[in-house]
Amino acid sequence: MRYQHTVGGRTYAFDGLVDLMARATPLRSGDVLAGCAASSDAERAAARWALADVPLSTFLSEHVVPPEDDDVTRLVLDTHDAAAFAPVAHLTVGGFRDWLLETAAAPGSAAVLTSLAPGLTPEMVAAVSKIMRNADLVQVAAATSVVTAFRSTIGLPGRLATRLQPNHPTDDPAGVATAVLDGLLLGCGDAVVGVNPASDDPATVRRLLHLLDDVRERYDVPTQTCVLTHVTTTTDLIAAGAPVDLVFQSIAGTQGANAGFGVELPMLAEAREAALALGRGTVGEQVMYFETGQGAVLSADAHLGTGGRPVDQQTLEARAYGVARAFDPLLVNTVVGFIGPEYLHDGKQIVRAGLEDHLCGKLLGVPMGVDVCYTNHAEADQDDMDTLLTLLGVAGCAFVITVPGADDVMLGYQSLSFHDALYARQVLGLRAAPEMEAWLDRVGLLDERGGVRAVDPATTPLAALPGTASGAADTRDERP
Amino acid sequence: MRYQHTVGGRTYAFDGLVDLMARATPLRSGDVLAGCAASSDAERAAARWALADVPLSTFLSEHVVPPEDDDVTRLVLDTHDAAAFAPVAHLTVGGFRDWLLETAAAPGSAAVLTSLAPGLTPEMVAAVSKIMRNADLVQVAAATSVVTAFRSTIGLPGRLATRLQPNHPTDDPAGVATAVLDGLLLGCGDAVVGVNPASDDPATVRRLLHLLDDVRERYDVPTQTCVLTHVTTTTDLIAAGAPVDLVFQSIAGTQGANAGFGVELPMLAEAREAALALGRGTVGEQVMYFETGQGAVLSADAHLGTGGRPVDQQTLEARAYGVARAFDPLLVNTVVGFIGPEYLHDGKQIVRAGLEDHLCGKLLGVPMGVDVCYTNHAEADQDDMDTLLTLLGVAGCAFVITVPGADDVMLGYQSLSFHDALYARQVLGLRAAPEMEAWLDRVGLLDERGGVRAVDPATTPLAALPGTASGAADTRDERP
Amino acid sequence: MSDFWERLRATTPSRVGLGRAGTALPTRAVLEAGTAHALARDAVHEPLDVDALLGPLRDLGLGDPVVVASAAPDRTTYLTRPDLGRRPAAPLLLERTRPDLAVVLADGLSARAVAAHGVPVLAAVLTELAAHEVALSVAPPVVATQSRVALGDHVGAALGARMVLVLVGERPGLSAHDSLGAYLTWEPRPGVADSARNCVSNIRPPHGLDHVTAARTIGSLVAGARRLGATGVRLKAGTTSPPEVV
Amino acid sequence: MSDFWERLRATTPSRVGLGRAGTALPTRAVLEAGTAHALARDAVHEPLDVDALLGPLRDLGLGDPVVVASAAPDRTTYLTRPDLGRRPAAPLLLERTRPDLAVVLADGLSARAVAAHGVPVLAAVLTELAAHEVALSVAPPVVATQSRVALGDHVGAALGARMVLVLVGERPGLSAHDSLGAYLTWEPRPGVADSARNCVSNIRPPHGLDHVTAARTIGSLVAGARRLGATGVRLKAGTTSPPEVV
Ligand code: B12
Ligand code: B12
Repeated sequence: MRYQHTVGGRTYAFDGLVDLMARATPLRSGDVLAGCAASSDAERAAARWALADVPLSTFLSEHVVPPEDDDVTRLVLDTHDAAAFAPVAHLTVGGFRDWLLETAAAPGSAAVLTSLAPGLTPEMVAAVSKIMRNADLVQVAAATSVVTAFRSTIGLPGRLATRLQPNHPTDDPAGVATAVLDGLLLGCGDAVVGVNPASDDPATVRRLLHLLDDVRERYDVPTQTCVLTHVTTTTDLIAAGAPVDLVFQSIAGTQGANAGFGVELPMLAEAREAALALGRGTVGEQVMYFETGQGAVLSADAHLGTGGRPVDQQTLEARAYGVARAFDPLLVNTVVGFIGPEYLHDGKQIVRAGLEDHLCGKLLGVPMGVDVCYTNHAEADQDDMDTLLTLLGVAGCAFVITVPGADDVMLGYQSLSFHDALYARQVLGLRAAPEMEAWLDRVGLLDERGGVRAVDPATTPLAALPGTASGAADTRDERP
Repeated sequence: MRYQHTVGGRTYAFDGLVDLMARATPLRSGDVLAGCAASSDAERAAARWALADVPLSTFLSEHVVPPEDDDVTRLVLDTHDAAAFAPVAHLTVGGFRDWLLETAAAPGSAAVLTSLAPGLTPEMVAAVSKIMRNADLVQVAAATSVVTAFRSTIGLPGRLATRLQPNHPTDDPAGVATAVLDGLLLGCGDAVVGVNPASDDPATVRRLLHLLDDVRERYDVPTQTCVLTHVTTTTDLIAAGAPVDLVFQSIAGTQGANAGFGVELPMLAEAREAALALGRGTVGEQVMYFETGQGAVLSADAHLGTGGRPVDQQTLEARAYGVARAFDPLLVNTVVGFIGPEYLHDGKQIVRAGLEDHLCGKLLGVPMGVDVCYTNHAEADQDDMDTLLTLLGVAGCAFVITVPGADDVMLGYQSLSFHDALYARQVLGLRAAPEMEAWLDRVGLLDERGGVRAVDPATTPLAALPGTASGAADTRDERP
Repeated sequence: MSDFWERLRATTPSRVGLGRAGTALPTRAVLEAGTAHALARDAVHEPLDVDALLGPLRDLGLGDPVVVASAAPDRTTYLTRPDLGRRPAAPLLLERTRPDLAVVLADGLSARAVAAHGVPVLAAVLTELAAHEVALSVAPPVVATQSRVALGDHVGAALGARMVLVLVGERPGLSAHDSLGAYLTWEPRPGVADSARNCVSNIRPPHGLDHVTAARTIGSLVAGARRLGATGVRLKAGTTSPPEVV
Repeated sequence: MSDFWERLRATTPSRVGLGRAGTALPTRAVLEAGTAHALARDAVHEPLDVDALLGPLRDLGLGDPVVVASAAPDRTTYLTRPDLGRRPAAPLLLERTRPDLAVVLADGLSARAVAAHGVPVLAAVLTELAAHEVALSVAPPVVATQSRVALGDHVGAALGARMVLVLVGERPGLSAHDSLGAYLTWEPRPGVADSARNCVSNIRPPHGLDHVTAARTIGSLVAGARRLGATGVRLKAGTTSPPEVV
């Protein structure tokens, strides 16, 4: 299909949905790199007008990435729920934006949007997000609700959970344990205590799995742990009897990009079955954890869609959520500023992308968190992160990533500090996951106003936690 | 005094407080223009370390703008309350930041900060804001409370008021009335219904004063009106019997800049006395309305301080609040992105400046609102405004400026739309000023959840409002 | 509902009665604003077609127009360095004829404004002055590029003019891309404060001031300035009546 | 309280136990982070001192090092155009000696990392391979500027190498400005997917991997790759044990 619109006396034509969606996207370095960005603000405006007129149903017939070549497209089409789609089937993209905002402002929006989710495709939500302002992205996201559970409940209204990310450059158990202690004392870790291992040695991964599991058990922390290694390693380790709560994998929006990550969809299904079989959840049974992020597909050179045209990175990102939801995840987060300035140039682009990703995930029914982050080669700073965190808090983000002092010493980027989560909870009146809140109270960390008490760590029951590490490290050789 | 600090093996020296404060400021085009910005991130970091070590009491003896040359400095020093200052008198700037954040996180912060305000000088609050992150600026501002009143009460916790700004390129009364109607139907105008007259013809100003007063009276709207003309014109019109609620004036942070605006401090005192004498307030007696904005002083070439060095624009802006508070204002707002990119280059700089201005005003005890705005020659867009508005809502901003569709057709810039205020109120659970809320209920505009009902205007009691304009216009010649 | 606003929309170019999508602006209004923003940004960067101005200016009979460039070499510099836009690129080689009035047509932030309204406003001002038999000498008009209001001070000073009238493109708004401002300054010389000028703004028919009304106000300011021996805060414009002197 | 953390701080370079100011980071921690950010940004832009590398590299006895520039002409372009950083500026004029292993020292995002750890790691790898009597031919080392990992594929392909080892500067973190990554790729040729490489990361004593441990892992990957006839997801590194093949 050709689309067109006239702005300022000039007519702009767009060759198919792929081109139209790319050019309707806010300016973004990754799309410039891919060669699909609008070449002027006027062209971008024209693309938005044309996109606003596209019927939502078009996305079911005109494909951004051809199903013949791509299992993500097939997955999305195969699982599309026409009945759920019915309430909005008659709308254009522009009409859908109005509908979403009307729904968001009315009582009962969460239920309406939850039942709509299976009827939406990634491309539909990507399209509507492109014509939404930041305020719209916040408001509609705040009106949706996606609740999941394993040992804690994630995504409840009025709650903001956190991943505690105790990474260490040499995977040193004592160092990891120290960071876990730091985070727990600051009330973090209710979404997951999740380490990225520096090494991909399965023995190292296993050692970390035991360490985290020991800490969790010993202190009875109502959360789940995860070592974010490749899915195949996790599957093997489950078979070998390692204590796996969650299966992690980085995923992306095309079959080619997933292949670049060494991932095929059946691997995810297989790993999920294996983890489910362990039956380790208490309040819920959702066992998958996915990370995504704009730019990964282009970085893997797997970003071409219909007609060999580059697909914009935000649409591709929304497709990753299409993958995620098929595996009933506990947690999904975009690592929004993680890769670098070639995909999101500065704080403004990161903030915008974070809000888009968050909304798109939630509209698709995915339990969305965000790694609010940036790298030192991007034009961004902690102020931008404060901004994005605050916006996401208002938008009802399920969880954020937190590391000691915002400094991930292994991955080489800045996420949020534990303190930042406390800030967001305080200024927005948000609370930790209910199970975690009860635990904080049990260990004497909860103050009267629902905040986290500043205590001398030596006086808390957690004081001995770093010792756990030597224990875990010692026992590793005894385990099978 | 010379200040210095070593960063990355290099020692940076700063010649006096003026230089130190400028170089500690986040990157800002206006400071680059003035030639006082840090020349690298490392130099900026060094300046922050050195500034953090400066005792607060230094600001009482080392002056950024010499009192000999400047009546703003004299005003600030003369009205400084040493007893109020005592609780923080022993602190450095860095220690003061910690103290503020501890206070903000503790119960009862509003009272503590309110009693502190008279002890603070503009330079102290500017200094501490420079070493605060965006999150700090939000959190501390949210903990302060400055409440004022005339016909409505401004600044109560949990409330967000709005100025309804019905500007018209030819000051056409019917056009102004139409915009007033539009705003009232969207629940705006509780801070003030305030027109900037395109013309400075006193007859035109008077006509607008009568129009606004007629509308307010006829519909019994519990708000104040204002025509934002030069203070001298207002004083004359009060003398001539025009219905003046509030005296408006643009002010800035140096005597020279105020002179460039044609303003001397006694003029403000005189105008205030005149307005107070009218006794038009109902729930309060605060009659002054000031606008400010970073860049105005440099634009007037009145920005040199001690030693002839350029003072950074944010410090100068804080000094404008020092002027404002001496006249017990009802409303003060920074028009943060108004002038253009030469002072605040892009969305990021505007957002940061908006948060700084807001906090600095509040810490000084000033009833702070913000005109969340940008111009078409700056690198900013409505997304940035959404971001700033949301942050300010969280920070407890007293009021924002609103115009139809965000488009000020006379001043040539974009502020917020009435809708934007509704957005902020909804996502943050904020409400209109109590008097306005009651009025909205009376006229059938308040919905069950505290929002503003979408109604057919023709069916509201306000439907006849635009007719008021012809009335007002017709009667103008009969009035003295 | 649309009918209700339809009638009222004639009273103002403001974006009134846009409707609602929940609490938000409807998609149509958002897209319109986005488009207008794109076009307004373009308008900022549009260069002044100087040549097209020269003929019509010459036809006013004030003598050969002179073209002056500010010290800002290009638009990007212009936007970040107002100081450069306020002074000429090179010393002004203007004949010191000590006219009563110097006139500068400056691109300012909207070349389109000067292109559309500069000459007609100036013509109307001349007519206005003539009609009221205000006898004053007017220097050959100056066209200034990448220019700010205060560049007029240099022009006025170089000519030895008693007053300078700067017709300058105001920054483009979302709807108003071609709005002209007129700034009148008594005894122009570098360093004049803005409080010592007067301003007539939003000249932009049909939505803003029409040329004749603007010229009438400017004319009354010119007359008032001569009576008062000053421009600025003390001089107030009256659109119809002669200016008040407070 | 400070004592409590003092002891633990030895276990990790992480910023643990920073204390609190209300819910916020104390001023000291905020200033430290700001300073670290400034320095990390500088580290990104620091150029590689190629000449300083050449002598020590030559001393490894692998032959004369070759210097190759990527197609990214400068740092700013490098940062926005990873595609250019992945390919050479000009066709590579390398002798096609079909070595078992080609080695590339690439500045990547931290020239400091390659400068500090490049040669020692390479030396340790050679020692490691020799110690395990792994007999393989190694091409003269290549130094690549403004380069990404995938530039190694071009180098490897030009040499006809069976494997290429790229030692590359990882992006500077807030605390880690000189962290080196080692990427091993079997049958390098333009277009290899990252899933077909292996990686040893965070080489940066004393906080990260030390050179000898890193070399041991790299050595075991090299050996494993030869056994498997591939690198990538299926090959897992073992730091101490020989690599598993899953
Ligand atoms: C940036 C990054 C990414 C980006 C790469 C995209 C990009 N354009 O840069 C993204 C987010 C896509 C990514 C994905 C993954 N990464 Co990664 N990544 C990094 C990181 C943070 C920085 C790398 C860097 O600075 N490179 C230097 C620059 C100059 O190189 P470049 O040419 O610009 O970028 C290339 C390399 O970074 C490489 N790369 C990136 N990650 C990985 C992972 C593996 C296993 C391999 C072989 C290559 C590789 O791909 C890039 C594009 O060609 C490192 C941590 C670190 N401190 O170095 C982890 C790191 C290298 N990644 C890691 C992992 C595990 C992964 C994943 C496998 C995660 C998962 N479970 O799915 C995926 C898949 C990688 C793949 N096979 O494609 C591990 C590797 C562990 C190991 N020893 O094998 C590291 C060390 C982090 C960690 N400990 O978790 N990663
Ligand atoms: C930007 C602006 C300002 C900025 C000027 C700083 C700057 N660097 O641009 C600031 C915020 C400081 C400002 C202040 C005021 N402004 Co003003 N300003 C404008 C605005 C929005 C745009 C001007 C423009 O585009 N100029 C074109 C560019 C190219 O010129 P420039 O050389 O870059 O900028 C110079 C002029 O803008 C001039 N200027 C700006 N405002 C005023 C006001 C007066 C009375 C004069 C004589 C000159 C003047 O000063 C600037 C620096 O030299 C206009 C509205 C409009 N649509 O034009 C109102 C406008 C010109 N301002 C107006 C007013 C009333 C004021 C104030 C007097 C408000 C007050 N009550 O205190 C003050 C004081 C002005 C002074 N005497 O110094 C009125 C003038 C009404 C009239 N007919 O006299 C206007 C029309 C807006 C309005 N209706 O309220 N203003």
